[in-house]
Amino acid sequence: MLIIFYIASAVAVISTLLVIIQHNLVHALLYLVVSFLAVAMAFYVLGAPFIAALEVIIYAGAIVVLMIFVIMMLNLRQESIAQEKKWLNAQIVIGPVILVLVLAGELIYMVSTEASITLTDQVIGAKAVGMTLYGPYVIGVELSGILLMAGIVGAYHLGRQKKKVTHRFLEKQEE
Amino acid sequence: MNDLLWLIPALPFLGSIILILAGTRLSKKSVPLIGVGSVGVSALITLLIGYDFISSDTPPVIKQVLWNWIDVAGFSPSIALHLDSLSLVFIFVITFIGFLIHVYSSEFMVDDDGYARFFAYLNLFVGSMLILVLADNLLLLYFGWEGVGLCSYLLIGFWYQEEKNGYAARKAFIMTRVGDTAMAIGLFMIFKTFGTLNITDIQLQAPVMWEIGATEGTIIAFLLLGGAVGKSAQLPLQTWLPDAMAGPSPVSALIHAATMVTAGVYLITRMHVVFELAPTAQFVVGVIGSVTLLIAGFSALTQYDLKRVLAYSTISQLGYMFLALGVGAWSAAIFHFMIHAFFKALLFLAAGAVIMALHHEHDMFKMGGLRKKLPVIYWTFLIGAASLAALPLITAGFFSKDQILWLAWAGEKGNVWFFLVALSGAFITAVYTFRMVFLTFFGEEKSHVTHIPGSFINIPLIILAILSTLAGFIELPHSFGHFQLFTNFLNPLLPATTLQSEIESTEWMIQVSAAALSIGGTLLAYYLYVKRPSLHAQFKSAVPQLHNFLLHGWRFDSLYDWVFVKPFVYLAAINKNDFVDWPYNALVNVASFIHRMFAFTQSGILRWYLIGVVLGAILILTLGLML
Amino acid sequence: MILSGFILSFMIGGILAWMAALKNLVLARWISLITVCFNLFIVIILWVQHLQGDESQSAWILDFSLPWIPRFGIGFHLALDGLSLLMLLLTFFLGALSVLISWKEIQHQVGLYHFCLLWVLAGITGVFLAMDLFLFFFFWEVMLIPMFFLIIIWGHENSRYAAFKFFIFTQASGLLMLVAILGLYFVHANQTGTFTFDYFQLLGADIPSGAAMWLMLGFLAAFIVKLPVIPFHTWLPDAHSQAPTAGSLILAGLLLKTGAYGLLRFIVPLFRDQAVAIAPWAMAIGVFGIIYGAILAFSQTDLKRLVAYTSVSHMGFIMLGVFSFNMIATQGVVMQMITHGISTGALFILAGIIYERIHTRDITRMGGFWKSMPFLGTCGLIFAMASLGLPGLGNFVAEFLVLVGAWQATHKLTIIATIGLVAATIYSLRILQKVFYGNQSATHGLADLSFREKLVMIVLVVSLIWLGLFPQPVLNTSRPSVNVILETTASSDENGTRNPKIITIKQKRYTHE
Amino acid sequence: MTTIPAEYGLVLASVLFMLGLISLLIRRNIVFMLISVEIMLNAAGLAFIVAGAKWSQPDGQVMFLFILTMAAAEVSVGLALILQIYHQLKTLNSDEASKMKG
Repeated sequence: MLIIFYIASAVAVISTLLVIIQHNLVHALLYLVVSFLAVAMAFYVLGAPFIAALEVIIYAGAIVVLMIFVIMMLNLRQESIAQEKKWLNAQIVIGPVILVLVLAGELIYMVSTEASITLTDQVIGAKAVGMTLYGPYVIGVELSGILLMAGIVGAYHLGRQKKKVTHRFLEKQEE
Repeated sequence: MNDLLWLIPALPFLGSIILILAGTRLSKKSVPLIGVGSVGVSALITLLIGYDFISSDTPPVIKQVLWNWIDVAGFSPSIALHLDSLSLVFIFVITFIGFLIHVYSSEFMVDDDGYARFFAYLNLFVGSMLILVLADNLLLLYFGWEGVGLCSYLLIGFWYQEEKNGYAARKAFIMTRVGDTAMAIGLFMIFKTFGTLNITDIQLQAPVMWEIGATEGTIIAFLLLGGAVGKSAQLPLQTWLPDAMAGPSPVSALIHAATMVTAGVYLITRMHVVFELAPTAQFVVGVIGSVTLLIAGFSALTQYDLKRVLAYSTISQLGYMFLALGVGAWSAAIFHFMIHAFFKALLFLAAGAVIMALHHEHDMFKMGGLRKKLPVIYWTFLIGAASLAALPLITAGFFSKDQILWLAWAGEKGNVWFFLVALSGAFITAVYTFRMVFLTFFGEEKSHVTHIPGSFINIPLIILAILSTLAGFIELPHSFGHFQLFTNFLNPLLPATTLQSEIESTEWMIQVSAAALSIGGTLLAYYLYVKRPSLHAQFKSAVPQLHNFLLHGWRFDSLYDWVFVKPFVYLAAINKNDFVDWPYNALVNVASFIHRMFAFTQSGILRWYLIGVVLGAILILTLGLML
Repeated sequence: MILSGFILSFMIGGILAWMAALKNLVLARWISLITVCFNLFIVIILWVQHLQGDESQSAWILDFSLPWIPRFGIGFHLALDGLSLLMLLLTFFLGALSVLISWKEIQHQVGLYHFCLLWVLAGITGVFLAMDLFLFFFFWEVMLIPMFFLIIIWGHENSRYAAFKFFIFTQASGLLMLVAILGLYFVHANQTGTFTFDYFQLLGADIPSGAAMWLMLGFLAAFIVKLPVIPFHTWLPDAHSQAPTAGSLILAGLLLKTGAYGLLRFIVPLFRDQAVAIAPWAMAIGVFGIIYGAILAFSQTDLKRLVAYTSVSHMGFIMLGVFSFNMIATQGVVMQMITHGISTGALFILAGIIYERIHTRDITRMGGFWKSMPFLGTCGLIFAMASLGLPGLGNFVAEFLVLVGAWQATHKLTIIATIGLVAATIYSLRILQKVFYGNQSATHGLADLSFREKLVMIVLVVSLIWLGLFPQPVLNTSRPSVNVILETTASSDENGTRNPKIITIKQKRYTHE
Repeated sequence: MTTIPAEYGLVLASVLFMLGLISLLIRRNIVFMLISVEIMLNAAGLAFIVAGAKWSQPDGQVMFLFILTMAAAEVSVGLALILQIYHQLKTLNSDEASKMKG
């Protein structure tokens, strides 16, 4: 099991790294799918098969597909890749990386100084999750519903193609 | 008959209100009908009441409470009138001369746009002045006091389109207001001391509460003197009066010669009980009077403007009245007030007629030879001038001034300095008076006469000329008939002046010397301005600084300008935007500086915010690890 | 019932006017005019009845009380005494005038304007009537917010700045008062166990003196900022000069009076010992304000700003009078509140009328208006004279009473205050000189007043002269209230605290017959 | 040796999170930034799963579900916004969309 976890971890980290250094959006998204799949693998190993399935379906499936649709709609050309290349240079990268490394160092230090606990290999299946979800967390489910509703309405409203979308900061108000 | 007392001030007020409300709609005929008529009826009622007053055996004191003005916790002045012999003299002068001047104005002002406005103000003035002298308490007196100040302001600035008239008016109001403020403080003190502002009560209580020279009484007397000095244009508040000549001539005659400026004399006479209890203050009254008398007399010698000569002369004559008050010659002061009202009104009116005839020419050196062209004015002016110069025996001015001279010498509170000042003043008066006469009416003609005055101007002049001559005979000195109608009339109210012992025999000497000096002054003026007209120009060029110094009224204006006006204006100008606002603005600036700093961090660039988030996270984690 | 009717009628009238303006602007104006005039009529009837009534009756004329939030001891408690009655008269009188003068001036958002106007009046009415401190604070805020909008929407070129300055000053000080009110509430509850905001119950509170000083300063902060007293006056010139004419009228005539009213109604009775303790300082800044305001008024070139500074100067008399603690001065303060409201309001109306004609408030660009507008000139003259305290006009009675009263308490300060009268003369005459004297500047099409403007002016002039010659009805109305206010001060005298200098004028009338 | 130490899972979550964060910081393209946010959310979810596994409780998974929901809603709205921004500004550069600066 541990081996599988290591492999999945390695794949996840490497593919994520590849995501962030890609110039081409579509390539990046493909690596992202790989990363999600690897994380799903890790979930499975950690005893959450239901979540692993959801990860594959929703993250790797729905969300990435949604992004691809959007990228299609954006109708990007070849020069956008050149643009990405120009933007992604060492000068820009170095500062954030140092900052994040500091942060990561602190985080990992904190995590690793804790007394080591090994996880049980007990599998928590969909049923247990469902019982909990509709038991103590039912109000959260309701709220999630409302959130999704708002998300749909918001997305619809924002995504509408008007002749000119008016915004008082962006453009002069048109009557 | 006495119940009609309230009508005397009420009628002019009524006239004024009608003229203000309906002024523009009335015709040129009906305006003077209301304006002159109201004062005329007032004068008539005054005569009737005066007749009653004189013919009754015991001089009555008429009181008429109209309504309760204010009544708060013992502070209860009413709107109440009080008529005694002193008020009677004043209301007689006010209504009667007022009436004559109104008649005169009905012709004098007829071509002016503000005809109705003029009469409205003039009526308002007469009403206020009557309130002043009829007031039963000091607060009502203060009412009239400020009311006449207002009218003076309005009438000096009557020709409002000339900006300098407005400034002259403003100066007059503010300077008199300075004195009024002192008087108001005096009123507070009086109320605190006596618990009332009723004049009769004060007169009764003062001798009970204070001994002679009591500090409180002296302070109150000084404060009242402050008010009197402002209104009567005495040192140090005299400088407004010459500038006040910017107003129309009838105004100068009525307000700035006959009535309003004598309000100070009235106040001191009215409160003579207080002044008698405060000998220091009374002495200062005399000193102020005598110094003013000389200063103004010298200034009058150098003026070019006909009306300014008369203005300085008024100040000087008021100085005589103050001198008389200072030596306790109450009735002499009032007598001089009355005679002065006659002849000075006459002089101003005549001067006004001259100025009108010469098409608003004020400069005496551009006049001359008017004797033939304007005979009525010449003769009346001459009579007035003779009275002012106190030519002996034939003029009223001689008798009134002589009484003051005599009492300044012989009165118990008089002394030789007062006397000498008054005597030299008489000489100067004669010189400048006849300088005026000779320059204006003698010599060759320099300006063209454009306007011959009509009968509405001439008749008041003639009446006043007669009064300036004959009115003197109601009061004759000891050595010359000893006929003291006026003093006796006032006597129960105003005590007779006690004389120094064994001095009466010298009275004739004083009269002779006064007469000699006034005749001498006249002759000197004749010599300088008719015989040898080039001589005075030589004097002028010999000492130009002195000449200018006197011409500008001893430079009091410049002094006040430097000491009060300039610092005030400077202070106001530098603080225009209010120092107090600075700390608040500083606060605002600090706040907006901080705002700008934080606004700078909101660059709109998303990655900046993310850096901020990361830095914050690092900070928090580091802190968490360190603690 | 009548009392809440006043407030409600303004609120409802405001909403009606707003709605009416959607259809017809003139109708909106008439609605607000009728609302105010109706209330004015009612309050005049009340006054006449009161004047005819028995002298010996209690100081309180009407009382109206409903529980509002009983668990916190908050009641909807309104009460009317002579002082409040006079203030209501002034409020409705000036309210009617402010509707009249904005008839032509306000041309956009007419409905909202009248809504704001009437709600300000409702707030002010509430402030003058509320006898529950919570309710008082509530109305204190109600009058603030519509006023803010009046300034910012219909104001002149710099109105945002002025409106915010006004709002921040009054709001900050109002919050201090809220803290003080709550402090008083809890102190009282600690002692008696009853939680109440009711004025009459709090009057009896025995506050420890250390706390009382702080509580009083909290109240004082709100009132002296509103009054305003140097150095908290700087919002006033800006707000006054930028507000529309009616706004300036209400600010000067009514809002400032709420500060003075608060001093009389709350500071003196609730914190008598502390008020006596700070009296010398309070009087000193009052007197300083008289002179300082006058000097600043002299230097202004903006006519409305000039008039605003004269308010600062005149309000100094109120400080001087309130802290003299005697009948004469306090009655003078009541008079001053009324006459200053009318005379300064009148000067603002004058400035507004001139502004409507020549579109500037700069007096250096005026001059010689007497020729083309003689009626306005006469009125301006009378208002300027009222402002400098000419006898025969209301302000004289007020200022003289204050000064006579203050003389009993302090000599030096009274002398300085009296010198302020000279300064008042200087600035008042400057107005006349610059506006009405001199040659007519430029060739403005200056029409003299219309009938509506004449009506407003005549009403103002008549009321000033009436107050100057017959002030006694006003003084009689306020006497019982002032007595009540001062009695509490007098009682501290017996406790051996500092002498508040109650003067009993000895009536020594000698009969001379 | 079939079980996994909890800190390994947490370290994996941290590394993924930090990678997402780096991407968020260095990228100007808004779509990339959105992807980065997804990575970070996913990493956070992983941490929850590890925690849930540690206590053998389903609550961690429930939390992941909520994060998932949130991510879905976020991505839909975010993408709509990206569309709008692209239409308005004709670029995906987030630095260009700086009209909100104070």
